[in-house]
Amino acid sequence: MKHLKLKNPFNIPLPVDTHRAPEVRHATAPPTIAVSPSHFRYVKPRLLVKMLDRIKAGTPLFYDKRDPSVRLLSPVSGIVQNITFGHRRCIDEIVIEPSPNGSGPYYEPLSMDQITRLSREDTIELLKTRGIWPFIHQFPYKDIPKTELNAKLAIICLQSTDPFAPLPRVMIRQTGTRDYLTAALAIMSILANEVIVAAPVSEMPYVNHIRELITHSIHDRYPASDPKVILYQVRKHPGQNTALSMDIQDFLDMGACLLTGSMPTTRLYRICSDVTAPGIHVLAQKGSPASFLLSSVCSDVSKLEQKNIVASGLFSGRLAQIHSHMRHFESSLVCIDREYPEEPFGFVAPGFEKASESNTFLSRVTSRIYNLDSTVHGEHRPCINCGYCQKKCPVELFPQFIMKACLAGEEEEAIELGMLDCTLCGLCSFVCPSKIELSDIIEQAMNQYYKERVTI
Amino acid sequence: MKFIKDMLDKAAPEFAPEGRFSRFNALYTATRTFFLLPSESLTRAPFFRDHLELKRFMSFVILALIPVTLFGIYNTGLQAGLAQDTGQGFISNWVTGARIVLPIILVSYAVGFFWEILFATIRRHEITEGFLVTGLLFPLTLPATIPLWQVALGISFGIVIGKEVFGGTGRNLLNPALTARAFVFFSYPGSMSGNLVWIPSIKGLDTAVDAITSATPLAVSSDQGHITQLLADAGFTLSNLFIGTYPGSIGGTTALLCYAGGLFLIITRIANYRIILGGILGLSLTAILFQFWSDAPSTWMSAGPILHLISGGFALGICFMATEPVSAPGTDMGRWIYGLSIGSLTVVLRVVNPAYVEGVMLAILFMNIFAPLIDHLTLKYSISKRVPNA
Amino acid sequence: MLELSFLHKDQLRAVRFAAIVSFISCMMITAASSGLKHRQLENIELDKQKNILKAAGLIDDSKPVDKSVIKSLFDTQITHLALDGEGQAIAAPTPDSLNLYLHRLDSRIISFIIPIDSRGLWGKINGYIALAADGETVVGFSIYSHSETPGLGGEIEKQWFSKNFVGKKIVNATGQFVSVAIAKGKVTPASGEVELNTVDGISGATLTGKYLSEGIKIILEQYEPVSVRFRQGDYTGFK
Amino acid sequence: MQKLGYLWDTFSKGIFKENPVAYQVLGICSALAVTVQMKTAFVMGVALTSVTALSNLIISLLRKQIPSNIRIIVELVVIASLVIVTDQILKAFYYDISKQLSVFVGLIITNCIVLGRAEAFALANPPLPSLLDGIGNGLGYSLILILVAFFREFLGSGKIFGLAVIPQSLYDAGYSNMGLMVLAPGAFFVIGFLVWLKNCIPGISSEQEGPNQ
Repeated sequence: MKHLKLKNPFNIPLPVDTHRAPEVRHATAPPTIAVSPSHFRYVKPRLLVKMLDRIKAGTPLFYDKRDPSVRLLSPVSGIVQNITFGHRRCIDEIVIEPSPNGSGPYYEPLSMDQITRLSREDTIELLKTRGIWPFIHQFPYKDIPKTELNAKLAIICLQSTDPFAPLPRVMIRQTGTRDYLTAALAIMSILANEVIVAAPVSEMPYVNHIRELITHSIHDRYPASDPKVILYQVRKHPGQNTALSMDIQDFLDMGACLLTGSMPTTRLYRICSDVTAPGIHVLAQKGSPASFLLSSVCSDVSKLEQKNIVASGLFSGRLAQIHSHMRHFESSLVCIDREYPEEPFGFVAPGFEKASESNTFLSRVTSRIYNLDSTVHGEHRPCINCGYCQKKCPVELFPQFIMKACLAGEEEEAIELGMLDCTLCGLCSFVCPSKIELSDIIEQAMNQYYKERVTI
Repeated sequence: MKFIKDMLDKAAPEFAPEGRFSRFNALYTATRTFFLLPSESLTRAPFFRDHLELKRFMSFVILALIPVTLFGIYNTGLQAGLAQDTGQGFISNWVTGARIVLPIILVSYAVGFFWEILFATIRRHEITEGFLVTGLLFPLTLPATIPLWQVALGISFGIVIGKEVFGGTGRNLLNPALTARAFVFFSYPGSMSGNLVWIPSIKGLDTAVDAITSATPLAVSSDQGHITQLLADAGFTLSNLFIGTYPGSIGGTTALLCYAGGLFLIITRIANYRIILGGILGLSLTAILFQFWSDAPSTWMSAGPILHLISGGFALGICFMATEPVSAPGTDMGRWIYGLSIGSLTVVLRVVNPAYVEGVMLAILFMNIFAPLIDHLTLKYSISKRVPNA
Repeated sequence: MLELSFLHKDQLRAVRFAAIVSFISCMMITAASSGLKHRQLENIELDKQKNILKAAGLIDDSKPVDKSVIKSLFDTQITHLALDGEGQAIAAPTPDSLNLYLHRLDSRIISFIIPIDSRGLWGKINGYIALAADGETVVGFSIYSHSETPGLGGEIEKQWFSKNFVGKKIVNATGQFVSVAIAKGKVTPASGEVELNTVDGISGATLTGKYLSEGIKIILEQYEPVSVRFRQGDYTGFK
Repeated sequence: MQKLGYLWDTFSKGIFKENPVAYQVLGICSALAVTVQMKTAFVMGVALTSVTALSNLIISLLRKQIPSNIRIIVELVVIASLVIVTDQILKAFYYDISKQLSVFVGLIITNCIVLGRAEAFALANPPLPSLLDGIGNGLGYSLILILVAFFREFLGSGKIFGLAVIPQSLYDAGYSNMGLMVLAPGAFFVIGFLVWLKNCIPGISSEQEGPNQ
């Protein structure tokens, strides 16, 4: 097993769950669940259901206009209660009210033997009919993979990128995990020449029984578990840039679906009602509402409305409205203070209580966990070329130069500088003293480039 | 604090877009954020931002400069007293120094601030903090006898030509403080060089600042003897060159406090250590090389690295001027090259060039011009080491 | 006639056109050059005369001086001599001969003027220095071309600097030749320089002063035989 | 009427909208060298204006005869002859100024403005507009030159056209001349500053519809 060193990790201490086996709560059935087409990057959805349709689990909800064979299936049976639209009339959520006695779709289970003998075409066909194909990412854009693609590399990390994601030890502990993992790995090795399975060093003692499946150990700190960071560390030639990857829970679900014949309908979420605490694992329906998940860990949800609720991590997630539903790839909810007082003479205050990477704050000398808050801490200013962003880039880019190239519309220069390697980890935006939205600017430029130049 | 907050809140509507003074919004924002650090809530990822912001970034440079400034004030008073045998004494040195130096700093800040506000108002952007550093750095590079109108003209040139014509902070090619100094240096050489400018006369203080003859260490030269001996004869021992109790520019004499400030900036990571270390290394290596080849023991060519390090404002230049990030290269390798070149050019200018012996300023400005080229080449190099991404 | 048939018709036309244009231009330039030559030479001469007169203290450059005044002053009061290495006047100038200008008023020699050709910090410095008939007192000094830094070394062309020289001696108290030196700063009794042989320097332009001092010394050394004769009152050959 | 308007446009374009120095950044070299004093700048402006005007006129007259394969050479011969004659005249009648202008009169030959106008305008237009275009561009050049020289002489020597305008009392009070303006970089700064001002002030600049769009 090889260890991958992370060059520029996030160094502010975050709460770590030290329990050997953290508690997992099971949430009862949520009132509604939702599927979000706009959550799937680049997909041009064409709806297949309308309001008040009665649907079954496994009914296609929409397909991708770019490739009609890519469809997303409903995880539950029920009634389409609402379809909401967001910015530019993109479909935000398809809200479904689950019926209590709905049963999942049933496919023919496959044995390990059958799986290993599958051809490439059959595998793709299988994944498409069972609605798993859209859950696979293809780099560098994290789009749904093209059917004709012959990937050189696939990267699976036992932990999601998000620092608050559910811990691998909780997922691996569940029954059948080892078999699911083996089956999913077999499928993956049909799609890609080489499969990398990585796990954080801190989780190694807890995943001993699957140790021989793990090929690489990685750093504990954010963003070491980002598959794109791993790709940057292991890749040898440009052909590997189009590597595949999957979220670990989707990956296990894929194994389960093949071996048992039914797609799991639940997902493990980690809910932190306070950033200074490690949070609680909750097993709930896929696409549950945020308020429903929060109520399972916190008695008074209305109090949390004072805070920003962030879905899927502090660095690359989205601001979740309390009544909105969890999106497919999201697996955590973090509540963080929305306000920070206007500090008198804050620019020279010694700063004993501040979570910061800067040595100008005295809190740097201790390693306590400080409260985080979701404010800008300053004002937007022009880039002063201080180079802090490149000190935080996990893939050793020069974010300030890429940002300037992007703003100047110099796409080719940005790509030459390695823009497509960007993992969108957000650390450059986090650290920038001029409060420039570097990550956002680069993401937009990347998306625009992909939409205008690569896909037509 | 509450009182100030109330007052600012009350004034806010007047400066809002539809208020009476909406044009001067930049001024209002600058005042408000000086007292109260703003903290707007985030709506996009990452949902957590570092507490470090530009005001703090710049104020730490000022913190590092405060000892240098205080020493400059004291030393000005001390030198004036020493030269004229009047009013020597710890307190009176401070008083005399403050009477000479503070007006220079005040004029620099006031005039510079005027331009900042003017451009911020016309261009409708915020007043940037970088000026706070420029406004203090510039006076520190001047001799104490500088006429105040030249200070005003110099800082105007530094801000307008050195910065605003390029589009303001973040786009300037040159360090504005050094641009200002270079302007005064070439425009009014009579008040910036020679041996008449370094010590102000106390007697003339009430009318106009007059001057008394004295040389700077870099101007020491003779036909025979060794440079160390010549310097000692002229009253420049190693220890007073290091501490800075000799006539020179206000902040440039004290190598000790400049390097201490540089160390502080390195520890707080406000300044990039590569530039400072590179500069010291480049200067030492070149000085050793010249010393090795020198056949003129009486000139600075054979002075050796220690003397070069502690004299002629090199410490101030490399710790505070060269480390200004906007005009320095943005890559780590580039910063090493930049620092090394500044150090080495400084010695070359001091030793080879007979006219402008104070070589740090020219070395830094020269390398400022080359910073984009260094960036370009080092970026090309580091890209060539990567696996291509497309 | 030259055989041009190998050329294309267009080429032939081009050659013919070029020839005509060149011919016309040549004629024009030749006409301008020869027609104006006299005036140009006169101008060059006049410029030189003006500088010499300035050094001799006959005209003041701060006001424009009329051409005819310069001409008549020069013609009546200044004589040009070519000297050999020993300071003897020779009939016709040779490439190595020294140039000397005598300022005479009513056949009495008032001063003699020596051209200065010195090194400066950035380039050459050219001018004239005038010595009185006693062969040791400077009566005038002027610089007409240099490339020193304005405000620093450039001050050498200013009147205050030239006036410094007036009255200084090129010999010391015992009559030995020492030339005139430019001090580092102001000449004060305390600075240790001999006031008689030193002029105030320019603050901040030590090097220009140093090079100019050296230049003046070299030139005056060359002319020392002449100066010696003047000191001894031996005016033979100068009358 | 329309004809007059066209002629006026041809003439004024070179002075303001497409000023050769400020807009096209041509002829910078001599602009640096001869602008220490307004007198030299003025004479240089006159010299260049007359050379540009005459060369434009002559080339325009010859435009139908000039064989295209040797047109640059012919243009150069015409310009060079005019420049040499100008230089000779200056040497004969304005010796002092010609000494200060030194080689820069001779270098009018290589001044891009002259050849540029001959190539771009005179070769394709009738004599009268060409003459006006030449004068216009020459005046545009002179305008910038005199403006630059004004700042340089006023700030650098305290004089305008050689006359001291800053009273001695001001010098006594501590004022001194700006040495930078006498050095060549001073001209760079002034020209750069003028170009910046020109680009900032809408109306006199054609930057809006300039090459960027």
